[in-house]
Amino acid sequence: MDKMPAWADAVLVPLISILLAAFLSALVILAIGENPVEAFKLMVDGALMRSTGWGYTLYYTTNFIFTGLCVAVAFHAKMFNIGGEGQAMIGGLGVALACLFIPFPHWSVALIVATLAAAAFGAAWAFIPAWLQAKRGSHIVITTIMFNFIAAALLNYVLVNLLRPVGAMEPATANFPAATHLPTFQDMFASEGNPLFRGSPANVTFFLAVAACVAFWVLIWRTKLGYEIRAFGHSESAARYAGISPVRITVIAMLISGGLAGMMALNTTMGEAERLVLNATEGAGFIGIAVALMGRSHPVGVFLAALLFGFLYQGGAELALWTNIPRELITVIQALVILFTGALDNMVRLPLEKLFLATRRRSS
Amino acid sequence: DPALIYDLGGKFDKSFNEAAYNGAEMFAKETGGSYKDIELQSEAQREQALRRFAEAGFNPVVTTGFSMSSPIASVAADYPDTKFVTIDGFVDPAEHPNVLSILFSEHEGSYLVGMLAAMASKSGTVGFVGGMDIPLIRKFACGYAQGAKAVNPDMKVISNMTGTTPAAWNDPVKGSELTKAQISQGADVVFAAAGGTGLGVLQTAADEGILSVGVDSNQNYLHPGKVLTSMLKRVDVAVSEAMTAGTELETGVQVLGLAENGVGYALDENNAELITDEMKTAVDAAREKIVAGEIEVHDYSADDSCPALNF
Amino acid sequence: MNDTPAIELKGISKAFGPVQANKDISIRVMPGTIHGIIGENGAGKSTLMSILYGFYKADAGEIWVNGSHKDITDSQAAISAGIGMVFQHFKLVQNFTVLENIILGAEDGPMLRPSLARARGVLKQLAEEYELSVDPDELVENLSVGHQQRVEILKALYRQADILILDEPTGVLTPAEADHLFRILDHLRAEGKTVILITHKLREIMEITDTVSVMRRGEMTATVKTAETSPEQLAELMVGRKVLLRVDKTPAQPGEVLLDVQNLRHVDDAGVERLKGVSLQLRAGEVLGIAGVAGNGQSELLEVLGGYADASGAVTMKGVSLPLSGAGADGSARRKAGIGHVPEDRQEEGLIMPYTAWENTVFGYHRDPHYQSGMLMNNARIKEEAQDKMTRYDVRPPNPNLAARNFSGGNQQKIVLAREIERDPDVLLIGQPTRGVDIGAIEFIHQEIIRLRDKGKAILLVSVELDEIFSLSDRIAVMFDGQIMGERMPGETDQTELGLLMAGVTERPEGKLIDAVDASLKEKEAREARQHD
Amino acid sequence: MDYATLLQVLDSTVRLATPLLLACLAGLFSERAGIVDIGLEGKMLAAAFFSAAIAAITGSVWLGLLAGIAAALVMSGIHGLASITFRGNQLISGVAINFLASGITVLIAQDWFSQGGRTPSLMGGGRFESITLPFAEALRGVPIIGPLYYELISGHSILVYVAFLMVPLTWWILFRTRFGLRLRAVGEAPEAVDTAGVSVVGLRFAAIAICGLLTGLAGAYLATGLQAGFVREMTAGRGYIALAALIFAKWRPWYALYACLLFGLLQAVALRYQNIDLGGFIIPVQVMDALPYILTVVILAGFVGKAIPPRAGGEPYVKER
Ligand SMILES: Nc1ncnc2c1ncn2[C@@H]1O[C@H](COP(=O)(O)OP(=O)(O)OP(=O)(O)O)[C@@H](O)[C@H]1O
Ligand SMILES: Nc1ncnc2c1ncn2[C@@H]1O[C@H](COP(=O)(O)OP(=O)(O)OP(=O)(O)O)[C@@H](O)[C@H]1O
Ligand SMILES: [Mg+2]
Ligand SMILES: [Mg+2]
Repeated sequence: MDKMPAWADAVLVPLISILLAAFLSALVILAIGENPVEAFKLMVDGALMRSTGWGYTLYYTTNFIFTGLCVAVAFHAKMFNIGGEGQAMIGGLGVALACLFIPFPHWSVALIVATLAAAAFGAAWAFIPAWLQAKRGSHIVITTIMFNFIAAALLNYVLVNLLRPVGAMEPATANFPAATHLPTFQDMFASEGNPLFRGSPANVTFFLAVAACVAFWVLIWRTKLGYEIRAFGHSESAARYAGISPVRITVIAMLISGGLAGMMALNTTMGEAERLVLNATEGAGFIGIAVALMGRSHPVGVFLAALLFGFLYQGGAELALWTNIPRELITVIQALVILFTGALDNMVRLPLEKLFLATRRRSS
Repeated sequence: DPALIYDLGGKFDKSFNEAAYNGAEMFAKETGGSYKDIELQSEAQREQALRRFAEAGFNPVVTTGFSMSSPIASVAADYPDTKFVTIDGFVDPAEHPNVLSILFSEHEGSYLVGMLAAMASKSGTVGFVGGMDIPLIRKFACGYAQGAKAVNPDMKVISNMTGTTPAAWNDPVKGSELTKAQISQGADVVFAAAGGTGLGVLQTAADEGILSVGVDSNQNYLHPGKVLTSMLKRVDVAVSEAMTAGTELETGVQVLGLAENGVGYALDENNAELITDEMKTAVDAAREKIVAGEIEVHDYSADDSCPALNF
Repeated sequence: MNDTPAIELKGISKAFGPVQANKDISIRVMPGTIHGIIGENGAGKSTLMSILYGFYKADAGEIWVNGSHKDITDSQAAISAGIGMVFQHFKLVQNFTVLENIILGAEDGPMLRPSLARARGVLKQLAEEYELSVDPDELVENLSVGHQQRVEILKALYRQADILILDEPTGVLTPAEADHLFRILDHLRAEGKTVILITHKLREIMEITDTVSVMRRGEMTATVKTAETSPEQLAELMVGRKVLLRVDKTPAQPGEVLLDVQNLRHVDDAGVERLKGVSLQLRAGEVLGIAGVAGNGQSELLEVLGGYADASGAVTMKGVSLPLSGAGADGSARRKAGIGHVPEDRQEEGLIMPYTAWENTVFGYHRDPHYQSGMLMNNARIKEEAQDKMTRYDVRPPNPNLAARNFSGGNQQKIVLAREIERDPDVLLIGQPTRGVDIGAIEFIHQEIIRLRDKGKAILLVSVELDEIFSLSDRIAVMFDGQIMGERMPGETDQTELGLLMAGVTERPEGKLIDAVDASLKEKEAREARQHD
Repeated sequence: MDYATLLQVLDSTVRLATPLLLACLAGLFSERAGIVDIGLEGKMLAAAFFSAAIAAITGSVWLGLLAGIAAALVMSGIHGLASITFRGNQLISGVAINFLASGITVLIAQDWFSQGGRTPSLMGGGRFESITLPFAEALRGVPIIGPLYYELISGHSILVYVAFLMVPLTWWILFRTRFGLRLRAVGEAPEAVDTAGVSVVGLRFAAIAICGLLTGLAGAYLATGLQAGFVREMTAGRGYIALAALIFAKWRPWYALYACLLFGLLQAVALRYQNIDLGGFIIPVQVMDALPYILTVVILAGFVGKAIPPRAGGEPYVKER
């Protein structure tokens, strides 16, 4: 018998946690002398009330779905992959190499190859920490953090010294050839009379992200590999008993995780910038942690949480655009969301459990 | 009204973006006009801010930082009636007639402060602390080294970059350590072209009793009597002029060098005692020669190489 | 005789979430007695004692000590009321020395040095008085379980406990060590101290206690004078029906050798050699029981044979040699070779606790193509078969969608047994089949094991319960310190002989048994300590 | 490399190692008590900001120091609330603290000073000045020893000496006092501490309070000792390096000193020798920059052997499920 119905655990607890975070955020906004209600209105207006706003919201959402799934798959194997950031950076390198050096006939072919490249590069970057964890017991939290720093240095070296077009100022690659440009929502949905999603960066990778959610669900709950990953995550000793190799699962889970992080780069690099810039990831790897936590490592949850963070990002951008609220406010809100949904969720759960138990006792 | 978009470094970086801000304020004060500005928070926002401002009717839309050039290139055609300005960036005027690219000849200004540094140096060694290692900063360093060596071919120029990530713009601790390292290698004048990191450089130079050279804005006031001079990059003037011109702004490409007073060195009451007449004469002479084309200062970004310095 | 109870509990209730572990429990324990508490697993014995010791807080009820009401909110309060407790799972800091463990929480002042010095003296005294000698400077992790238990008792005595609670103290002891412990308890009783003893072994209850209380499903069902009761009556009070305390079986009909193990050696992660050349043969149609005190290599033997610990030596199954390390040495390869395995620890190994029962019924066999449909797992088929197995093994409740952690220990064990036995393996490895299982379920499990044997399968049974070994085995091998000390036929040996073998003593000693056992254990500890360096 | 240069590099090492050392010891107290803390970075950052901000406002570095410590203590309190009181995930709480510090510092800085998330530069009494130890001037001329004493040992800010004194002090507290015994025990086996009648929660809060104090010192040193003011993200990953050093040091105080000195040395060398030229092959600056991180991985992979963390680390102490 469980203490609380599953729906309460999956919906009610995160919901209350988010409300608490929102309440504290409102206090912060008040403290810096702005009006929280106005701010919230601005955010909603900018992020959800116009198709362009949605175009941005979904663009960020796409990033967070990938990094959220990245963290979630590692969570299922009981690993904490803080390296999504670095894996996404290196994934971007894979995308850039594919787009720059392979003459593609059509964007669809380019997308397939670039996806493979992104996943392969991201996975490769996750491999060393995974292998070290599996074989040498090196703490994966620390090694993946280190690999974020190393990825930044590597990407910098590559961009500055190898891929930057001669004479260009910016540490970025040349623009990708037109054949690799992905259709944006504007290309897909706008018509002459109805300029939907004008100029917004959301593009086909969003659908790829949704597909990744579905694939994730199938993998984790419908295949024997998923069965083994979850089993390993719940109990390493039991996994060993069942003949599930800890080394194999650790490495495979991290490869999938890194691959998903790498795929995030498709959205930023191929879909939006159409070239590889230095800070294409912009902390999305870290946001993925919050997304996975809030989403309870379930693809539906990850999707919803990614949407929430996409809203926060786009709404926050609008906020910064039209008010004097510094952009760091969004960082603070994120921190509060992570704190309440991730670390302090017992604060909400324990009283709720008591409540449910009490009502159940009374009714029985 | 005009609008201004700062680069990721942020509005108050005490150098580049702050100069743009000062320019906008200058415009507001002189003309009584008002303007809108925003600090970016992410890459995707670049295009977003451009579009939102253009749609809201702001004109011209002024942007700082070379990273804005490609977003402008992709946005400009959608808003033919809006004029865009990219400072430090370059957008092909043939393709986008409504864009003004403003470029500075930082190497020329750096050349002058390099000379001043060399003349002020007693040890025969001067230092350079760059922010993030990108071509633009190498351009500064290269001009600086050329200037220093023009004074004395045996001049030793130590050059360090703070880092390889954007965090390098904001690591005064590292700037400070680099300065100390350069001091121990004999440097007694240090030029910081490093954004927020430069504050650490200037601070340490002041603490350790050597001279420093500021960048972009006039930073002489930060440590009066201890900052030899600042390499001015008149972003403020450029911004102010663009805003004042308003919708009448002439587009195309502007290269602002010594001749256009786009770059230069700062002389005010804070460093008056540090710059002797002799030094001033020499530098001003060099300035004339550069303007006249008699001295050619090599531009690192032209061919990614520097005759006076190894990176 | 003083008739103020040393301990009186009134109306104690305690719930863990939805589980009502203690329900309105009242009990009186008289001073200067040994009071036994028995009950099935999960009856709430440990919970009750933990409440008395201030480890858990009761939802309702009162605690009276020596006639006065005590508000025991934490262990500090219990300690100052003169209560000491030796938990089922020891509460020791493994990488502290004995001395450090003793003074922890009972230091004399803010500096350690004087406390350690005083404790050393007191410890020496206690050791002499109660025959409880341990090396004060040894790290606890280097001590045998028996000696760790001594440290726990010393901890209580150091805090001058008058009332000592022992929660299943003999589960980890050799028979000789258990005898020794009982002599200590006798001694304590003679000094006027009060002892509360929780145990599953009715024999022990009959042997040493003055009074015994029986618990069932969180309630106190009876308290009787030991002299006025019998094991049969106690068993019935515990389970609520008549229980067969013996196993009915016919003599074994051993067939061909199925599993042949030669000179097996295994070194654990810490570099300690856990198996030191084990050889044995297992025939079709027999149960080979491995007796031994926990920690003498039986677990490792099962792990190696089960395929998830590397070893050297040779193992052949029906004449085919099995790899002992590297590729092919894993659980699924062993299962393919026809070796099933009921692990010692169902919660840590045999089951994935958050998985549903149906998911658990294929754990280890989930790669079998039978359970796949294309790329995916055939969950419908798995569920269907799970339902069937659960009904036939009388798993309660027979709901395959419940998570494993929601079943009681005995029912969890049945799920594991159902899974392993239904695969019809030629060889079944079984570790501690009835640990933490109530008497009723024990009956069922024992029958299943014998049924499998009678089908001509070979069974390797590892158990620390000598009674179980005796009643199930057709042959008994005793393990000590990574070696097989000897093999006996159940009819030709007795508990004393096996007990000595379990302590590594191969010949019946002249003097006191416990001294021989102690000497043998000391030698083993010294060996291990040497290996650690 | 001549002697003077060597001294310079070592001098720089000491300065760079100091914040690492303070943070590392902070982590040591926390993790020895069973609370994993990847929020060291955030605590330092918060402390750096508040120490600089209050020093800038009041002109007193000591008030600044107190404010920095208070800020780090508040962060510790949040961590404690999440991971001790509500038994949440310690890693997640740490991540949240890092985000929180990174946002809130700039937000408040902007609100108070309007200098783009920076504090004003600290002047005079707003900073920790370097201390010249007795006889430093007098001994300066003595060969070898003189410069060593003058350059390397003398001439640091008070917090540097505090940091180095913290090493033996930490050792003494951990291994010679009752508090230390209990602290170590609660990180190994909280149930043993609990049943011995000592409060697990109390001990753990005490440990993270010490952690807050030390990260407070570390942050204050960054902003008011090493630098003259706060800039956004000025900790620049030092909290993570401190964590790596802690693992490298196997959670022991003296080893922590050596590990931090090693990382400090690496940074000092990387700062001083960029683009090392190995006979024609130039090691790019990015390699030097990444070197401390690469080395950390290498060390974790091989040289520390298996670093066995405190056994109860990372897990909340749950009695009743
Ligand atoms: N810490 C805990 N959290 C939640 N439930 C618990 C806890 N401890 C015990 N329980 C539950 O309370 C009930 C009583 O457990 P308890 O350990 O007291 O039984 P016991 O009689 O000591 O059994 P055993 O013979 O196995 O020692 C069981 O159902 C158990 O699952
Ligand atoms: N648990 C099992 N019980 C019985 N037979 C099994 C079991 N697992 C596998 N087999 C048999 O062994 C063959 C090979 O097993 P293997 O473990 O390689 O499975 P697999 O599905 O090919 O794995 P993977 O998907 O990793 O390639 C299977 O096709 C099946 O016939
Ligand atoms: Mg585009
Ligand atoms: Mg019990």
